[in-house]
Amino acid sequence: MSFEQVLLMRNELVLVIAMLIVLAAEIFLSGNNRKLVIPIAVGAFAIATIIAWFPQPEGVIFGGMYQTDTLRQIMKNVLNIGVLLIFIQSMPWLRKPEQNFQMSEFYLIIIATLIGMGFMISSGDFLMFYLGLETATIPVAALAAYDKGKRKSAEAGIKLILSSALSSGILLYGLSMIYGTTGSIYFHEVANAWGNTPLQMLAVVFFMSGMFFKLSIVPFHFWTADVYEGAPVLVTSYLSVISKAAAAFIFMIILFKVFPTSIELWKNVLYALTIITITLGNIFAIRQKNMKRFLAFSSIAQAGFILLGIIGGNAMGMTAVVYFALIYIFSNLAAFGVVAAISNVTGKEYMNDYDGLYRTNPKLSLVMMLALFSLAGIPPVAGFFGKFFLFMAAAKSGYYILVLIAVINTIVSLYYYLLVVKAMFVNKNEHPIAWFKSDWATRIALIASVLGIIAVGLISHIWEYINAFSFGI
Amino acid sequence: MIAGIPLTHFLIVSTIMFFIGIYGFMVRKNLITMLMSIELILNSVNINFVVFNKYLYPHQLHGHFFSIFVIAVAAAEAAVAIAIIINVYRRFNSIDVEQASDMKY
Amino acid sequence: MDFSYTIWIILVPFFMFLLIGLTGHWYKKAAGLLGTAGLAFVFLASYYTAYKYFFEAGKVDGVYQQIIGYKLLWLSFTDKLTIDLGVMLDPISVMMLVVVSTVSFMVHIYSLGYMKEEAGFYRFYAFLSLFTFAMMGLVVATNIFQMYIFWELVGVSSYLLIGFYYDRPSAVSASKKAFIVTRFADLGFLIGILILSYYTQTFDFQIITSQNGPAIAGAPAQTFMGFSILTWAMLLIFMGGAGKSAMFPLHIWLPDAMEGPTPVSALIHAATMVVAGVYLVARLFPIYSFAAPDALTFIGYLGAFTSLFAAIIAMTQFDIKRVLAFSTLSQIGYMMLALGVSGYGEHNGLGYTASMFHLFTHAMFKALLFLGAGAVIHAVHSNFTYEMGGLRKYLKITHITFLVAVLAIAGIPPFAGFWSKDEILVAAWEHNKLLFWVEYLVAGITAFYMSRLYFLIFWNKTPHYHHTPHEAPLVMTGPLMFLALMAIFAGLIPFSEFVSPDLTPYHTHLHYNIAIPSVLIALLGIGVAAAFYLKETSYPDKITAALKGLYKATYNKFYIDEVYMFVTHKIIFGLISKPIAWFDRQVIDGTMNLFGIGTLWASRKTKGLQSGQLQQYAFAFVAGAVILVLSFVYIWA
Amino acid sequence: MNVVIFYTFAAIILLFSLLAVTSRKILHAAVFLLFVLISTSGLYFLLEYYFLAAVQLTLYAGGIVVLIVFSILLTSGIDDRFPLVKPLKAAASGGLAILGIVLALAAVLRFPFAAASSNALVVDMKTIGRSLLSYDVNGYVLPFEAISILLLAAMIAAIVVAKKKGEKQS
Amino acid sequence: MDILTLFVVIPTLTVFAIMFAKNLEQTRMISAVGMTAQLINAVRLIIAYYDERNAGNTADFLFQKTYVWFDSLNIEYAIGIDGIGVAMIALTAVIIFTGVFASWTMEDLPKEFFISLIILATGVFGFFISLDLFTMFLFYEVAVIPMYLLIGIWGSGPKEYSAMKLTLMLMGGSAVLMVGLIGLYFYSAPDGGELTFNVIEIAKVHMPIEAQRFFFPLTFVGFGVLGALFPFHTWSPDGHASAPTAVSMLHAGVLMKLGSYGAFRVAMYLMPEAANEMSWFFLILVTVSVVYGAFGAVMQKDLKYINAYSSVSHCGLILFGLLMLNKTAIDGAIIQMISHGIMTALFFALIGMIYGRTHTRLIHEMGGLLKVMPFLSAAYVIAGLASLGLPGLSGFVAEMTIFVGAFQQNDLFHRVATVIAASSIVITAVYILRVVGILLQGPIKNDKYFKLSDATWFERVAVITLIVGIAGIGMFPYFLSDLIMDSLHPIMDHIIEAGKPALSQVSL
Repeated sequence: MSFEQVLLMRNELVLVIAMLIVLAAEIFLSGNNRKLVIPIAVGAFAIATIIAWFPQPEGVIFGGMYQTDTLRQIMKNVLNIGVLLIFIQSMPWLRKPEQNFQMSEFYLIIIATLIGMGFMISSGDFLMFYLGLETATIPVAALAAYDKGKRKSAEAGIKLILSSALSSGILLYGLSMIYGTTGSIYFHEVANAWGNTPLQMLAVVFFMSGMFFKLSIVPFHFWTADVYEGAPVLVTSYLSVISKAAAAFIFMIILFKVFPTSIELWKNVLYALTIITITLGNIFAIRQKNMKRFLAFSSIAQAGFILLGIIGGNAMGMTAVVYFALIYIFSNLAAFGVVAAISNVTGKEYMNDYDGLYRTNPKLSLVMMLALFSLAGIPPVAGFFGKFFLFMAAAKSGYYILVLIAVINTIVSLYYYLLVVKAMFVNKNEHPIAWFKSDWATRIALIASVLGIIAVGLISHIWEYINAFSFGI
Repeated sequence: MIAGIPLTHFLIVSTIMFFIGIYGFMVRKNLITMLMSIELILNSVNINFVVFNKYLYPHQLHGHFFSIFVIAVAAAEAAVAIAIIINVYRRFNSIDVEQASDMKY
Repeated sequence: MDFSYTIWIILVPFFMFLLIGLTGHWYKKAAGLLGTAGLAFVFLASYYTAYKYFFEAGKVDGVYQQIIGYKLLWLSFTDKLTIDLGVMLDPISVMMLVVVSTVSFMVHIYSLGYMKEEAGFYRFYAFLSLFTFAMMGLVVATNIFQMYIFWELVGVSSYLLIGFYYDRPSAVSASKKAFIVTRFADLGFLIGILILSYYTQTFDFQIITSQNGPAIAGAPAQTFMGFSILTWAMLLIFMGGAGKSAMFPLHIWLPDAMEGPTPVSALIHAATMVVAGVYLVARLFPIYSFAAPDALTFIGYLGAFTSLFAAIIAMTQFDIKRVLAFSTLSQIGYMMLALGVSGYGEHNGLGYTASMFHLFTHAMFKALLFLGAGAVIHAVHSNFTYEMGGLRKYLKITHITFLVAVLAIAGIPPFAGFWSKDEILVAAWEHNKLLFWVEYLVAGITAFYMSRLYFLIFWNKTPHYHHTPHEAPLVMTGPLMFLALMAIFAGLIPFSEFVSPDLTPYHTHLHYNIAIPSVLIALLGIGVAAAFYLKETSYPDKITAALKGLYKATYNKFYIDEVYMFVTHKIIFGLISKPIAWFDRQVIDGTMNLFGIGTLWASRKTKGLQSGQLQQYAFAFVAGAVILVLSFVYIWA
Repeated sequence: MNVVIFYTFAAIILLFSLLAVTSRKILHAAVFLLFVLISTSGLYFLLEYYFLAAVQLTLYAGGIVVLIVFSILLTSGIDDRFPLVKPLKAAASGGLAILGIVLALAAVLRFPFAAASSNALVVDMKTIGRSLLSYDVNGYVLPFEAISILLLAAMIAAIVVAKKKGEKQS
Repeated sequence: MDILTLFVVIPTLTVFAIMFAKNLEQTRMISAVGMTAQLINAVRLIIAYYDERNAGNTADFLFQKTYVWFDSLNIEYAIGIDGIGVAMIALTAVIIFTGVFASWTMEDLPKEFFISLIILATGVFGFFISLDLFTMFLFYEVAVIPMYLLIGIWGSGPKEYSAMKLTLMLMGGSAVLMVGLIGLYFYSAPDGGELTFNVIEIAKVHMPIEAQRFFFPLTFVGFGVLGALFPFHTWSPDGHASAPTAVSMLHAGVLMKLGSYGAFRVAMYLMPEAANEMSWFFLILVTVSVVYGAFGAVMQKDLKYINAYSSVSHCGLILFGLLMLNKTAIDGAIIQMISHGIMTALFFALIGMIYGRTHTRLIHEMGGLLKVMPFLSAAYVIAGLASLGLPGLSGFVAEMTIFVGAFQQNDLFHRVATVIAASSIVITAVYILRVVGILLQGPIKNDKYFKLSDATWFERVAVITLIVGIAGIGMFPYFLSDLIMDSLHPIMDHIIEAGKPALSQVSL
């Protein structure tokens, strides 16, 4: 195994190095210098992100356990960008007094989980997949419980860790049956030996249940809202965009590569769950008053849309999912960024706190509006393109009725997104949130997100670039 | 050593154990006992892996190693979970899962 | 010969309308003179055209030609169905030019005096010009769609003029009523046009009325409910004419239209616009005559009925303008009747000629009557006969001219009405005896109520006037005198030399056997009226008392208005419009809202699912997985 | 002999699993869990995976159970008895679990597991060690590395949550 | 830059310029200048179009430009225009121009108001120049969504409710429409060519009838919601009643036309067989809505409600003409789009101006306005007369063309529908005259009203521009009709050709 081959893991390697740098900084900095850990971590991660962008060859190493190609690299880059935005947004939050003693941990855990996601996406066998999945999940529970002073945070932590343990247990049962019926854990061997006996189908269903948990698909979604609400805002945004996108990527890859012959089964399952998820996500989102919880349910509905891209099993769907994930990251991070900025300054997280926000903080309101429009899929912001292409992908395989149900649901979602817009722009408020100046980190992150929201849709090269490397069944 | 014991008997044991774990997870209100139920689940899965390996695919060690890694993950998971449980205990003065339901609807 | 200048007969009033309408408020008083000057041009041009047409250029080989003076493609629906705007000159259109321009010019002059105190003076003249424009466009229409266009325009100018005193609620509602009733009739006209044009694939009068044209020679064989499709079309077209010409039961707007200024009543609601329906039937006469005789018969009977009906009502009214309005109805009924009893060629076409003739004479004397009534109203500031009387002493010129007009309408020779009415009676005698007798009766009644009106105004008792009534100025009496001359001499025109359905002149002569009894009947009517009303007597009250129910019904115009009110307010508004508005808000919109409310309701109801209990989440999770297995592995695999 | 041993272990596993999730004393439950884990390791011995059995004993039965017992001691009274499970909840959960068992076993028992055709690998420490450090097919060095990151992250995570410092501000 | 793209660029630049405006004056001036430029550009377009046609260019669409956008999906920014589009663009330019003047006195968040308004207009312009269904749809939604803010922030009455209802219903329509468009895309190359959103390309292929049967209703209803298709019209009364003046103008004037234009250009043109087959069903709906809207307007008390219902009726007439599926009727329908656009814009402008003075829109609280504001009242009468189809004003031309065209369908079903629809002209007269009678005529009811002033200069600009439009079309319809008719030939040949076998089955 040559050095070049090892370099195929460049993304994970640079992340490990970044992690070690943070660790070292944590160890060697003390006293007043401790705050330096924040810029060091963000800087190190930024460099890692940039390095990961350089083109790299495709390849398979470790006997097929790790494989990389341009598409997976794109997926990882998408995640990196999102995490970078979160890191930038996190800077003011971590500097606050109550977080004083835990700065590096946040970065360490997130980078570690990101490495796990990297392994997961690049996995060539179920073992690496499983380990990546767990690496990406278990430490995040600690992050959810990061606000140790708060009951809700602790509750979020326990709900996340126990639910995810249960889900991975069920997923593992499925994996064990996959192994038992095929004799291998390598993707290509499993795919070759795959039949459609009840046991194998049961295994696939159990496997999918575990993934649905990560994707927050109804009825495996219940943890989502509670955890999102209880966790610190940035952790919530991390959970809602990064880990969800990563899970969607690998879920799609495994379905396409390992279980193409079971397409009838998983199509049916996805069909049913897409409808339930979008509908229920929307219905639950309507009544939410807490912004984080509201975005949680909206993200459940969004997950349902992601399934639309998967269900067709075609290359266009894969492109659409990756593309949508990128847009979704920008949109959701913009929304969460505003929520975080307001929450950091005022501690307010409820929708009616936002009444009249436009008159006092027009820029934040505009960012929020663009983000929500993007989530709702309204042109010319990118969300429109994302959703349109997802629908097209599903339609390509003939799922017109499903698409129809989904688009009708977008109306419900538009309703609740507009509720927030209404609060900010229309509602009158005696005591609106006073004007405040966001710090530069927040601003950079928000500007970057808004640029992303606008550019990703209009600039077709991004779509074309992803599309060039996508594959279907 | 395994002569005379059918594969399916192992699987029956592990499957029942799996669902006992799930049952426990659903009914035991104590957070620690819920964690214990998780351990039952993982353990049953391990049995599956190992038995499949031994009976059907003895020429390699996928199931065997998978079990080892699952055990390691289980340990990590338990560590984090217990840390959080203790945290919950501090906040709620209880480790009853039904108490930890500030967030709902 | 070039008649293309005739387009200016239409365009000049139109530009006057724009000019006065847009800029009139800057020079208010001069607007009247400006409008009158415009009309003077129209007047002269019309007479010039008439002269040229009848005496120089119109006849070729003894047959009058239909001359297209001007034509412009305005809109094309399909390759064949196109609307041209143009000027078609033929005997009746030229005659109408004369009628309209004469009366309009007189009214313009008259109004300089009558309307000079009004705030909306310039507006009045703008509208008058608009009306003249529309009416001229209507009469010279080259095709039925052009006619419809101007038809609507006269409708709207009528609306604007009736509602001239827009701060009077009664005027507002009268104008509304006039417009809506005629609009309803026009719907029939429109549908008639649609049907006709579909089968003929043309709007052009010359083509559809030609003997071997698509309407007559190639009439479609389709029938609908027993009548040929063309009969239906012609009946529907007639419905438009009936609306404008206020035939029963669409007559209800006309008496109310008297809310407008009196000169307007003279011009629009007596002399010109209301006869448009007659003109329409005359214009399409060949089709009625050849392809839809049933429709023509219907027109005749309807005309007779209306004329009788209106005459009866006229006997009981006290508002002088209303009496005149009902008399107008009655006279238009005459004209319709005349058309209904007309044949096509030679002497058979007498009814047609008589109708046009009567139209012509009626325009003159009826305008005279209205303008005279205007002078009276101007003098006493009231419309009601019981506030008048003995005015012959104060209003000498008005008195004389009014008397002339009354005699003319009563059919006393040698006044104009006698001649035209005589021809109608002859035509009726030759074709339909029943209608003939009805007309005899109506002639008597007409003489009665017109004389009644005359006596009530100029004789009878003299009430106490607040101001001594005085004669109107010359601008008002001048037109009266001119029209009186017309009312005296117009009857002497040998009409059949000019107007006939087949465009071929023929000779007519007086039928003494019909004329003498009719004069006697008229004299009888006048005599009775004189007996009743020359002096204040008690006869009218006695008769009224004797015929109480009948009188009341007649006085209330047979409650037709009430029926309409019931239909519009109770049924259209109450039973259709309001329920629809309610239905839309509650049911349709309610359904849409229900989706929203339902979603919110579902959201509230499902709240309990997200219970915050981790173990319930786990249960859902496991149940989800198990159900998926059950459904997709076992049941639908 | 081995058959008897197997069924004994199986019986122990099932019985004590059930007891572990039904016992009303938490410490008892932990002990029952320990029995289950030990019996499982016995099964691994039976299957001749001695290394795995050892790991099971030390890491699982040893490490995790001790961790659990400690946390029990930290958070619960020894003599606390759990209240009875609400019947509806128990019935629903139990019913679901039984349905799950039925469905799973129906699938498992119908699957035609083909007996091994190839020769069994001798599972000694050398093989295990070589596999664990091999980066070829059937080598496990990458998972080995990956799990180290997991363990490191989990350690940090556990410390973050368990550290008491943050509390003082609240 | 090509002339069509300018229609999107000018408003976009205007929006950016407004962002940097310092005060109200500048905001107004920038908007006015920008929209005047747009109007001039529209005039330029008309001239260029005629030049091109006179030079013998007989292509269906002129000024075509195609820029590939999403290569792999074959999505293009494809623009081009025919006579119908030219007419619609001229209409839009006029209305946005007057809309700016009608909102001259907007003082609450003026920058945001003008920005939203002009974004809306950008969407409309983009829609009309697009030949690619994707960009068309994109612009369509861009045109719809600012409505929410415009009504929600600057509206009156139950504005939040109305804004939400309007937005949700319209976006609901567009959602359904989206499925239709996607369907069109995937059936755009049945012979295995490259899939495309390009209207011209799709028109060339023959879509399987089963697919048409599924996608035609979706597309038609999707557009129809915006075109106030019964029973999806209920957003209209509430929305219009709550919207600020310029928004009502633009919305009723132009945006609702997007619906009918799309229904024609996309649904009927691209799926002609289904259009022929299913037109009877929608014809029933629109015939109902024509009469129903008119009756609904009769007893309303609020000026805007009256106008909203009248729009339902008139827009129903547009769809009615379209569904008649012959050249004349469709020609009429398109003239009606223009006519109703200007007319209703005038109405809403006047209502806004009257409301700005009397602070009420309830007709019974007002009266005798002719006395105190003769200019506005006269303009209102003119608008009313145009609405009830007075010859010489635009409404007449449109309605007559529709009815004459509709009557060319030789079967009882279409005939009866035509007669029913035509009867709406009487009901229209009823409600228009009722309003005129109560509102403008009669004595002045409120002493305060004696002090009211007549129109200001910017209001006069707006009103006169629109009246000139109405009268221009009404008096010289030939040019417009000809412009449209020329462009209709290829479309109608396509649709009628497709209908030939189907028609015999459907005729009742």
